[in-house]
Amino acid sequence: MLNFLTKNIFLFDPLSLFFLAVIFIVSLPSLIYSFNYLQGEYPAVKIMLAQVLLFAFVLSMALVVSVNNCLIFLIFWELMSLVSYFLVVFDTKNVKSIQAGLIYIVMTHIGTAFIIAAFMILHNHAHSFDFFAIKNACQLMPSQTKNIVFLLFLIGFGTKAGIVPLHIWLPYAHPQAPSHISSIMSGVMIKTAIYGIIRFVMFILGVNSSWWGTLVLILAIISCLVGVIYALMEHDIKRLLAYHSVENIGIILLGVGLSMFFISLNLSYLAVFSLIAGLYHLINHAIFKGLLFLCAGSVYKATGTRDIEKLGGLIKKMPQTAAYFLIGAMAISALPPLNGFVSEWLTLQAFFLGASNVIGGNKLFLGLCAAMLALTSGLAAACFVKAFGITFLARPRSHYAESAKEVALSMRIGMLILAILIIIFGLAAALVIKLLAKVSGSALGIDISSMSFSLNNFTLSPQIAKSTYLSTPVLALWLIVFGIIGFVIYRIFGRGKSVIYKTWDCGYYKLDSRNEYTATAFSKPFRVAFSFFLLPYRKTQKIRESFYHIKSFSYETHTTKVFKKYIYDPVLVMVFKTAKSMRRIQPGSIHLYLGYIFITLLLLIIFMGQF
Amino acid sequence: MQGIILFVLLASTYLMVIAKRTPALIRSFRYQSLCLFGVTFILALTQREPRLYIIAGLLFVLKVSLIPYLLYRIIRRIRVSEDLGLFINPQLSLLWALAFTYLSWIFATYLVSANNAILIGTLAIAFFVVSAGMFLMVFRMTALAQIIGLLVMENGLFLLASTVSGGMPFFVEIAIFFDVFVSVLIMGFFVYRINKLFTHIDVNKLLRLKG
Amino acid sequence: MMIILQIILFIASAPLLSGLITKIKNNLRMRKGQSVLQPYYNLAKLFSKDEVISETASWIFRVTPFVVLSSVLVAAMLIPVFIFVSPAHKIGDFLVLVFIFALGRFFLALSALDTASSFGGMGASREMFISSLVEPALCLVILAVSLQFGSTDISAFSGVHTITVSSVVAALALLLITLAETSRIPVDNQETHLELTMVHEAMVLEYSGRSLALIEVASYIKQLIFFFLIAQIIFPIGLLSGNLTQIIFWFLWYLVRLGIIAIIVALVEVSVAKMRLFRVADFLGFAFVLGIVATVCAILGV
Amino acid sequence: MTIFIILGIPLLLGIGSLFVRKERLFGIINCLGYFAVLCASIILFKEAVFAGHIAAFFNFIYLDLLSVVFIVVIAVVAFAAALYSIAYIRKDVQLKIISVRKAGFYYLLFNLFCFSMLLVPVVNNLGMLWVAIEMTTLISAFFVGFYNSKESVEAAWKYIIICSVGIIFALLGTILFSYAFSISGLSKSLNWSDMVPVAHMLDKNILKIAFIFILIGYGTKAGLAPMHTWLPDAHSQAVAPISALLSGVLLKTAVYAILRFGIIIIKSGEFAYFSHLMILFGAISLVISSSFILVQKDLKRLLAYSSIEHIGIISIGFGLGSPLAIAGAILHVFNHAVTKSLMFFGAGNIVSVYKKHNMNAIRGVIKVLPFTGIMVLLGCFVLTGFPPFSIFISEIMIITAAFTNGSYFIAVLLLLSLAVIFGAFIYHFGKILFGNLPKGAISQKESFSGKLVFLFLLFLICGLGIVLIFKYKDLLWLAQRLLQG
Repeated sequence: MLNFLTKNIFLFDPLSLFFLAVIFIVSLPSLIYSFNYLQGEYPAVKIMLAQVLLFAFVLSMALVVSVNNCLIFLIFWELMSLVSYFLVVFDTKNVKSIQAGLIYIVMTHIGTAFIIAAFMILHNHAHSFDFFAIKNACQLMPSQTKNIVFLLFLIGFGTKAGIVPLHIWLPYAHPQAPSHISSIMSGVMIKTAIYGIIRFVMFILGVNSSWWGTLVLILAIISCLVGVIYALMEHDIKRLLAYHSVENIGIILLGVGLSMFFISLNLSYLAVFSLIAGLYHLINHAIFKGLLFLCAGSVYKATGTRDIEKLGGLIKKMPQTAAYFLIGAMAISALPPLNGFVSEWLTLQAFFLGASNVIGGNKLFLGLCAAMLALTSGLAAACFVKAFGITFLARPRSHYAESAKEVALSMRIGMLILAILIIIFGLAAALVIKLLAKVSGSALGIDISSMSFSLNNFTLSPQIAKSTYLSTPVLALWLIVFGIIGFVIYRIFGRGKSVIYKTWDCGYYKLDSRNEYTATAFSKPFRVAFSFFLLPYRKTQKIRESFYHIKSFSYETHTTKVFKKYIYDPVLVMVFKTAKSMRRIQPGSIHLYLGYIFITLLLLIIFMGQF
Repeated sequence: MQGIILFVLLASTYLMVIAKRTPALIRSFRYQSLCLFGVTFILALTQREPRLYIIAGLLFVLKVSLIPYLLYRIIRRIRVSEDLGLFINPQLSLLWALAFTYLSWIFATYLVSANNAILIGTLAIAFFVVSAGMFLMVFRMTALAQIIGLLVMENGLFLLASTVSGGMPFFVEIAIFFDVFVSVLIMGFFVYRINKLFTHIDVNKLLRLKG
Repeated sequence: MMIILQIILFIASAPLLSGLITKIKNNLRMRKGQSVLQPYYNLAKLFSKDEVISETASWIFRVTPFVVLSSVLVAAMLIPVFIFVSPAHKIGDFLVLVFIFALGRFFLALSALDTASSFGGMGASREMFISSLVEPALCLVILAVSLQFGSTDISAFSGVHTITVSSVVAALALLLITLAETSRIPVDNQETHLELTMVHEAMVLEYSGRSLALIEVASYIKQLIFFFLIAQIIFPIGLLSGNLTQIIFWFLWYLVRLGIIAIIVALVEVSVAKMRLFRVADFLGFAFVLGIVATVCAILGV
Repeated sequence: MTIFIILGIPLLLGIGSLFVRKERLFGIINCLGYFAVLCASIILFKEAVFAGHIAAFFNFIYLDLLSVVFIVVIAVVAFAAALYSIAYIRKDVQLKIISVRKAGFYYLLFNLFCFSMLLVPVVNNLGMLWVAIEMTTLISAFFVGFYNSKESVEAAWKYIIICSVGIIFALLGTILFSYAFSISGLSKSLNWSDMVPVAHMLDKNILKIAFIFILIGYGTKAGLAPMHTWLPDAHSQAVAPISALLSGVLLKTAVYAILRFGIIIIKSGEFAYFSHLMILFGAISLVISSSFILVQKDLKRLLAYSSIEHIGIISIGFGLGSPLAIAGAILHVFNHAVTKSLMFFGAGNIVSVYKKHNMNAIRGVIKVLPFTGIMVLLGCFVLTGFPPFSIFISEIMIITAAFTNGSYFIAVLLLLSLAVIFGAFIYHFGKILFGNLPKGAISQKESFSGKLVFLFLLFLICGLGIVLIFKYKDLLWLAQRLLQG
């Protein structure tokens, strides 16, 4: 069991290398960012500690994706959780952090329990923890066992990835860590769970029934929608981003699940293509979510609050941060020609190609999934209009935002690197895809030498589709050209001059920040439209001076956290109730205790034959 | 002869089960120990082994004289009510005791092959004494009753040991005697303390530590 | 060359369509109505006027008109209007079109928030709400169409000469989507500035002068693109390259098709009432269901 | 002869404690003495590994691998406790909680306690085994009642009575074993080394019944549910270093006793019986302790229940019986002893600062006692089986063995209750370690010897995990031979 040290414990196949790349792409800018970010937030010793933990965190993630033994994987997996727990509770004064850390570590530990169970079952069959030994043994594994192992892995890794309804920890834990850590957690750490699913389910276990893919797709779609709808309701900017991680994990899993689906139907080209889409979105999400968290951290550092209702007008105070946030927001909203657009297009295209290649009801199923993905991206765009608009545009809504200043250099550099990467990954899609094809081919064990995914270095084109193309560089070029043309028209044909004046106020004499649209107001249509799921409720409180005169009036609107209220809370209550009632067996009476011994003895003697 | 002594032993155990006051309990315990001494002494006479004489002597010194004396002393010193504090009244206790006797007999027959009636009887009595001791510990409230219950169980074990396997190895036997004596001393010490701190020795009222 | 011609023609004819619809609407209401060319006059007037920019606005506000315009123009480039295969079809397909519109909309909504006016916020919120609900229906329409034509490439629609149930239903769904996307009754109303009802107009409320003109042009073109797509789905014919007379013929045919759709839209506009915002969800839900029906029909091959 | 050093030093120290009047000086001497015991025990371990088994003193002393493993565990924890006692007792004396005389008394009892525990794995005679274990109860009862408060006396009473009852059943079981031995017509003896070779000839029926008594009896002492009831009371009221000894090794000596008899049962061909009973009690302990841990409010009781949980795991491990499981269980004995000591020492420091056991009153430990706080945080993760620490390794071995044996139910139960306990631990310790300080709490200085003991234990926790990876085969070999006598 532990005799692995005699062998090489590392595995650097394309899949591992890809994930290593993702880890370092996000970690490096975060590290740069952290220099100035931590300064002044914490005492020097704690900063040292933070950097050590950061290092340990990145190292453990890197090791998670590059070992070839389940047991070592497990050790580093838990180490990663442990270090990230310390980072979540880094702000030890804050009770919220402690709670978030608790929820996080408990959920992730429960997930690990499932993973352990899966490993153990695999070990039973393979008598080894080595990946390749297990892979070989899996070919002879009965499909019933495979199904169980798959479900265990899905729950185990799903907890870490934050798929609904196991996402409960994510919106608590990610916002509480220091921002550069949030960016790594959200950008990279939850991706290790995707690595787990790809590595263990697709690479080692091998997909053998089509319902696996279907299940993953359904869960992914639910994650997408739930994540984005909750994000729309959220006013804490980091928590909003955390919910978007749930959504984007859903999108990534759409690619992965689609790939599983196609493998079971023996559509190898589409399987590779979908996995490419998933992996592409994975790296994209890592980059733009990393960037967005860093920007959110900058905003927090500059203003001292994460509540976007208190922000506003930051684009003038912090122009660079605003620009980076805008790029990130555009990328996550899948706007061309940035990277999020490419991967979402690929995912949608995978659905469409799948729909035209499968038969019967599956077509409609894939179509509906695609439609839900489209809905998700629409809602995500709305959410980021809200996030960017309320945070950065218009007037400052409180003193927090009024006194903001642009953040220090190293923070800006960190953000800049990621912003540039967003553009690069958007424009160089064809090149990226060639690399990803190798990764996904090797992960699926499919020969990709005869497959092509792009026309040339600028244009994507799935081989099996009839003349379907996407060329982001050209698109970007034309966007710029037409933009310039528009500008020229504006200059040449427009004769009038520009006047800067107050916003139209309907004759109301003084428009101030209290007249601005708030984030709550912005999300109201969505709250109403999705009220069947969000279950909003209002709290109104009137403070009266007398019966006729109301001195002040407060009004709050909340949404019900459905999963927490109807799944987790009842379970917790039940567990605690059971535990409490169990506690009654020990009321302090020594006679009773002696009685227990006696009764146990009698019972054992009576039922001795049973043992 | 042995049969009579065993019967007396059984009777004294029944007396303990129905006892309502501590002195009565100690007295019955003394009878029981005396019977035990008788059994051992007869065994020593028949087997002519010097170690059995020593054990019988120790039994007499410790269980018949010293320990009951100590217990009486405790009663005198702490001056609390002599009531044992019954969870179950004597009548019902007697019923329980009868049930235990029956169960012990069944258990003894299960353990030993059927042709050895004396052995079965002795075993049954031994098991019954153990269970009676347990009964006292569970259903009597005071700390002293629990000490005595423990001693009764120990007596039962002694009977068991001397019947089924002809007693333990000698030095083990001595060690056990020593151990029992020390434990009575220590328990007595704690009874004093309980009395001092709580002004009673009803251990069913020691309910500070829960769950 | 053709593509530039196409774009110029597109830009040139886009306001006309709007004028036409208004004219038809007015006539249906038994009014004389404004001239068909009124949108052109409006644009000319706007270009010659001064522009007022809000003092709270940032560069987002200034840059938005160009982004909106350029996104719509790129979209216009992608579709083959008079030529069999758009030379630009390698840039992207039908899906890209959706995302490009999203780009313009994103900036427009941001600029609406930028002015710190509550109208802008309201418009942005409603616009994003409606557009996000449009997406799934649109996606299904694209799926239904692509299942028939075998590709999501817009140029692939051309050359198919049969009208199927699926394409009719898809076109119907697209029509509903178009009503929502081009801010027409029953979803929105272009003709009113009542804060309870306006969506698109609330967003662009702070724009004036030439910026407004650019945004107006963009929305005309967007409308034209949608109409054209409907026409393309329901009458999937008429995209033949050839000699000049043929091109002229097809150009006329193109105008006729657009005219038919314009009449339908005008009829819808005069015959239904504006919906409350929250009923739009039902309306677009209907479009979504139509999309499902279209997909099912396409799967069944009818 | 090493064994005489091991047994002799505590006795000498015990005598010494009657004469030395300076508690600090004696504390240091005491600690050095136990360091010697530790060294000797390691030497003994080596000897035993090479020799297989050692018998001495007219067969009175019989050592095989199983015994030396337990001796090492006892020596390690005893050394740690001795080290910790220096500062702890000194502080109590300084604060006038106890007198210097009482400190001497403490050391006397400490040494007697250690002596009696060391005696348990050494003796060959099963009757003497019983006597030694009963001795541990009697001596440690004084530790439980050491502070002479109402709670502590109550706890001491419950401890002494329940354990005595339990142990009487164990004696009954022992007698039945000897009965089984005597009716088989072989020579009369209670020596374990005489019994094992003829185990297969003994009456299985009587053995089975006897084992029930043994299991109930020593199980009471080991803290197996539902006979565990004395344990949280006693552990929470005992002096902190002694809590560590109680939890860390006293329970294990009872497990050792069960194993001694268990080996006879296994040799008589009733492995399944042994296995089922052990797993049954282990499972009950796990379930009960996990629910108690979840709703616990008292810091030291929490740790006590965690001991019940770990005893349950150990018992499951031995019950599973495959070499892997036994290796895991034996490792777990060591790991739990070390980790639990660390936690109890930490809890002792915390309680001595806050003067309260109630966890609702303890907040912000990491500010007040930074060193202890960090150690307790780490210990908390170790104790709940978080990799890469040692307990994780032993637990994963047991879980693997459970899966390999096909005991899926047990494996799932283990995973589930471990997860619950983990959650509960993080919940409780997260609250007490972090959070806002209660008013008036200031950072406290921690003594050098106090820190040293934490580092020593942490070294063992971390070091062992790494060493074992290299020595894994040896461990399996050891485990295979462990239950062979």
